Amino acid sequence: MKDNKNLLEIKDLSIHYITDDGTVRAVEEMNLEIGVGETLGLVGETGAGKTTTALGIMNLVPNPPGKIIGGEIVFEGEDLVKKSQSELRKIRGNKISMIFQDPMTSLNPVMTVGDQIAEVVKLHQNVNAAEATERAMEMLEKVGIPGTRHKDFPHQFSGGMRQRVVIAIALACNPTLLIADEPTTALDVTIQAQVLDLMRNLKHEFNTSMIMITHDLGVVAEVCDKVAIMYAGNVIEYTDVKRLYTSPKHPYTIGLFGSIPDIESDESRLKPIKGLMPDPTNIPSGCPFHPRCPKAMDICSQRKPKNTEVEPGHFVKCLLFENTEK
Amino acid sequence: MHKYILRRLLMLVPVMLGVTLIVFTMMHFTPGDPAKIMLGESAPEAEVIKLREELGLDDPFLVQFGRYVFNAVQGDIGRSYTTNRPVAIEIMERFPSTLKLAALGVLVSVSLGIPTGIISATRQYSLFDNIAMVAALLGVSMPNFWQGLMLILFFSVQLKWFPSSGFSTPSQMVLPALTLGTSSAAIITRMTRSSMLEVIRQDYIRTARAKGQAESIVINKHALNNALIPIITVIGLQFGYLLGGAVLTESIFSIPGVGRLMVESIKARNFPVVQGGVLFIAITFSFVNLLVDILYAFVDPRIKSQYK
Amino acid sequence: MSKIKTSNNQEEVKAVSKKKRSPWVEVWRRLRQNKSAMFGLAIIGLLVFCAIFADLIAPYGIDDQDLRARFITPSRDYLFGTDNFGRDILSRIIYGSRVSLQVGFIAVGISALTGGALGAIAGFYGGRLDNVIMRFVDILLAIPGILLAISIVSALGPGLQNVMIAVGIGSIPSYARIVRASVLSLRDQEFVEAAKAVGANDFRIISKHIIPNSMAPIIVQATLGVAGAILSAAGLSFIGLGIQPPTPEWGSMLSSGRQYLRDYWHIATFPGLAIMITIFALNLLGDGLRDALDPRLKS
Amino acid sequence: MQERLLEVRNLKKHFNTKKGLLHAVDGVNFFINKGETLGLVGESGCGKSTTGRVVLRLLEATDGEIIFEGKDILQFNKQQLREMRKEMQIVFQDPFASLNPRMSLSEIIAEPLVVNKVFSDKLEMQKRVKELMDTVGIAERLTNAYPHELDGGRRQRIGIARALALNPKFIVQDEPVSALDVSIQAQILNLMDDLQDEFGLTYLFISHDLSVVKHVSDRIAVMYLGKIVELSDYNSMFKNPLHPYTQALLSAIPVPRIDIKRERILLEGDVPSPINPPEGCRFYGRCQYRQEICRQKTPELRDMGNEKYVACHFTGDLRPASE
Repeated sequence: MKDNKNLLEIKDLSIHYITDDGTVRAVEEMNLEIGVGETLGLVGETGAGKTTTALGIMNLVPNPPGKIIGGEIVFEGEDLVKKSQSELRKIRGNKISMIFQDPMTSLNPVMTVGDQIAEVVKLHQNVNAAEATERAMEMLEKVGIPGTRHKDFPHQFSGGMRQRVVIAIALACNPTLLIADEPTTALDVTIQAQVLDLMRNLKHEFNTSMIMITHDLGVVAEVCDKVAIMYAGNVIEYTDVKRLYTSPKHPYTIGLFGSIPDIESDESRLKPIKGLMPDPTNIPSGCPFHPRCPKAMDICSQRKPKNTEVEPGHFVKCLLFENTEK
Repeated sequence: MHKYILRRLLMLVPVMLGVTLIVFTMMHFTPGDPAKIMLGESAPEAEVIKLREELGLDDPFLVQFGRYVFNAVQGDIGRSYTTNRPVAIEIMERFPSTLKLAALGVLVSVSLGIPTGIISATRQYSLFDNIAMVAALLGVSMPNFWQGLMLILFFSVQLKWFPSSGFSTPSQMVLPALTLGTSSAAIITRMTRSSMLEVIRQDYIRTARAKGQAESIVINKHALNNALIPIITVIGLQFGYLLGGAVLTESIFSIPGVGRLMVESIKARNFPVVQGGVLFIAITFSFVNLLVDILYAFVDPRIKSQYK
Repeated sequence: MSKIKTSNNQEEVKAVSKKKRSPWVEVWRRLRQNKSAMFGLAIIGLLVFCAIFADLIAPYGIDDQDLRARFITPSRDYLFGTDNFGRDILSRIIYGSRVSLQVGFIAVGISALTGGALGAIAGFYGGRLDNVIMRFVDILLAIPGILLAISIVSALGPGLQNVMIAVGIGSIPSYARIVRASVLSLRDQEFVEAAKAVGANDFRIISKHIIPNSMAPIIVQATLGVAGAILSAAGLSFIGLGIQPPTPEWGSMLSSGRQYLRDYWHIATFPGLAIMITIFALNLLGDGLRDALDPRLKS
Repeated sequence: MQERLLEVRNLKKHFNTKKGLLHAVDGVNFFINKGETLGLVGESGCGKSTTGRVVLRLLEATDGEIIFEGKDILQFNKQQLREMRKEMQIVFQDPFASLNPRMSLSEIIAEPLVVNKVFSDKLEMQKRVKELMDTVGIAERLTNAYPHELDGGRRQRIGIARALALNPKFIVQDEPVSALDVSIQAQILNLMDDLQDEFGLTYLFISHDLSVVKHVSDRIAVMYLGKIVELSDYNSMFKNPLHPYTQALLSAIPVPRIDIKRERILLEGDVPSPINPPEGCRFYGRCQYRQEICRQKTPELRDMGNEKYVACHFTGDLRPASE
């Protein structure tokens, strides 16, 4: 992997939701790192723990019922888990900011978009109201919206445009890390292309690192440098994009690729993963994927696989590969 | 916006006509001969017949209704059977007290209800929240005529802090306003709490937190502004209930308002006054609701742009 | 035949161990977990019991006057004291539960059935019918409920039956609105479309798909509505336009105790407490039902 | 030539809204051969779902003809419509909203049978319900379960079983997999493929996901603002798209491969409102090849040979707009 200094290092992070129906292990012993200017793709299906990871980094996991059980989130050399709320508030929206999935609901409907951008500027930069508004208009222009529309309300924009406003809010303070949680899932394909293109350009311009959360392997191929595949709270495969797409190792990753119709070739049948996502309060013993795994062995139901480095920079959590290491 | 207000005002016309028709019909088919009521039971038959003719009481129903509406538009809604004064004047004399009472009730309920609701919502399931919710539920459950009596018992009879009747000095207004406002305060508390809880769950609150905004501003600026929208509707509706509830409160505290006038008139079978009173309150209520809808547009830009 | 079979052991085990529950059973299960709702239900149960067995429970007869025992303050013989005619207030309150419950349930029956039917028709068929019905509802809504009830009673005259009718009509608009909104949202649901697609007629769609799914808000409203009706009826009686003495109605008992308030507080206090506890219990139950019926709170 | 099962001619569906007349479907023409799948793609608001519902008469068409097995179903009376319902069915997008939460799974699957009085014997009907559950891969023990106890994938299987109950010839698939996770989506797509082979079904497959549509369809129609802009077999659609919108749409799909980099055409702006759309080509405002004629005249769907149809004035001769 690139030998950039790491901007963010997540070490053994575990986040649980403690509910009446049982404990949901949303994130289990996660290890990830992101270098300066790098983009990490976080891929998984519903309930894999992607959004919890994102909220965890921001320390915004709703508590109760969510709780960071253990681990470290080292950002620019400091552990965010240990920071107080007021220290964190200086980082949120400033050094780390977030783009949410649904642009229709993530903007305050009774505030003008200009005010919503200016708000974050005023919070983190020593500017007066007029300067903040100026900056808001500038940001609107940057995301391709005429600055004169800063007095408009969210409902006066389409979904794609609202997502641009959300991006403007996220980038207004030049963050070093941008967490994008399914930023284009709610958008149409042609609008998705516009927004992805915009994000790529701005990321370049600001030299921002990014965590791109998505379920779409196509989006990952397009924007990411590294990928982590999540299943039931675990990062089951973690490597750079090239390796993942040319030689995926984990049976779940292979299953994911088999499930998506390929637009470039003609397959007559898909090769889906059998079964269903496990109940989050009742994750199977051993490897959480074993009931659905075509290569499951007896031991898979008994022992949790360890994170194994199958080749330099390619990590897999699967018992098939644990022996090859030794 | 102007066009919208005008349209809403025009829409009031058929509603008011409908209200008039309903009330007029009910009073019309109520047993009892108005002429006899006016002249007294012992009046000679000939005089009763003469008065019936004068008042047009033998005309067909629709003719009578048409005449009533025709006169009402010009401000004449008949004469009181008992005092023979114009009903409009009798009501107008009493109306300020009722309006003042209802407005004070709204004031009590809003100033108690909204803050309590906000604190409850932000500290859901805390001790404060639990106590406030039980208190609010008791407030909703308490019959206000009974509460009024209990307040009199405690504050006028026992402590002698406030007088138990009348409505001209500020100290006379305290107990009636509390009596009338309590249940509304409880309703507004509950509404504010649930509306805030709903809003706090929204994505844009998460956005505000992700900006690094302080929690107090997230609540008081982002959440409250959105939560206010349904609360305003409830306040408008409460105003209507308070106008109705004033009937009871006025009779407890012997306040010379429209409500008490109506109760007295019903007992005396003085129908023109009853009819006028209902009409008057309905009009006031409709105007308040119109105001609320206009207020909406200022709180919620989505609604404002619909009216353009 | 079909090559894909759900073969997830984990899921199978889970699904088998979970008993199949109809949605209504599920609601009852959730309601049972709600302590305050069960408390409310218990009080209502007690009231119903009192109403049915009043003759057996009440220490004194309904109109037993004992002029030697007038204005007795609460004591061992007369737990709640006696009134100006020397009648036992506790006994009259127990008998009064009959009147109040009757008024509450019948008035709600009137308003829920008429309002519900009007709202359902307006919502399902839409168009001109909807317009006519909803304009009528608007007119009724322009008159505050209690005032409407007062005008109806003043036209019909006082008495138990008329009070029930008046209070019932007074709350027709709110049911019409709730049911209409619920039907409107259901009408466009995909499962209603699916029923149309397989050829189901209007009757089947309304009875099998719309009504069962719109019950939740109606049940909540009806529970709270019983409370409202009891309160309105008591209010009417209090100003002398409702149920007339000597019927032991809580509102009119309160009203007659009013003139002795300064000297004999208990006459007006206890009937008021009875009203408050009843309403409180109904509200607890109504709130509990609302939570139990709201699937969003499941999480 | 293949036998046509369904043909839609100049189909229109307009809605009255507060802001004006919404042209949801505005003169759509297509046909579907027996046993094939026609994919209908487009972005949100283009009228694809409305088309599906109008074809089944779940919404009444404003104008046009829908010829099913040689008869115009828009002329059908109530009795004929009931008969038609047995032949044409629909699977919905939202597996949560499309099943009545107050009915058990067996009741849901049996509803078409009950409504159409297919069985007089209750046991016979139960047998059929079991058979259907088996066909879509739902375990028998779930017979009395309720929808809220199932995940999205299983619910969608129930929706499919309900659609199959009356042995229809034609099924409208309205975004049947877009609410599902990828791994479940693949299971359902395979199931539908199997069912098509087994029962000789004809599908109208509506989706916004071009990869999925390409996978399932024999021919594809692309919709934009109430009109079909291009219609051809899937191969020629993907290899040689002729309409500028199709070109942009195809280029916008993120491909899950790193060995292929594609030229991307980025469209300007958003889809305009379908309320009172102006004369001329609907794509005019966003088209990089627009000419004056495009603003004045609405292009018709033209036959380009080999069953390829395109609605563009400059098909095959696109030059960047000179402004």
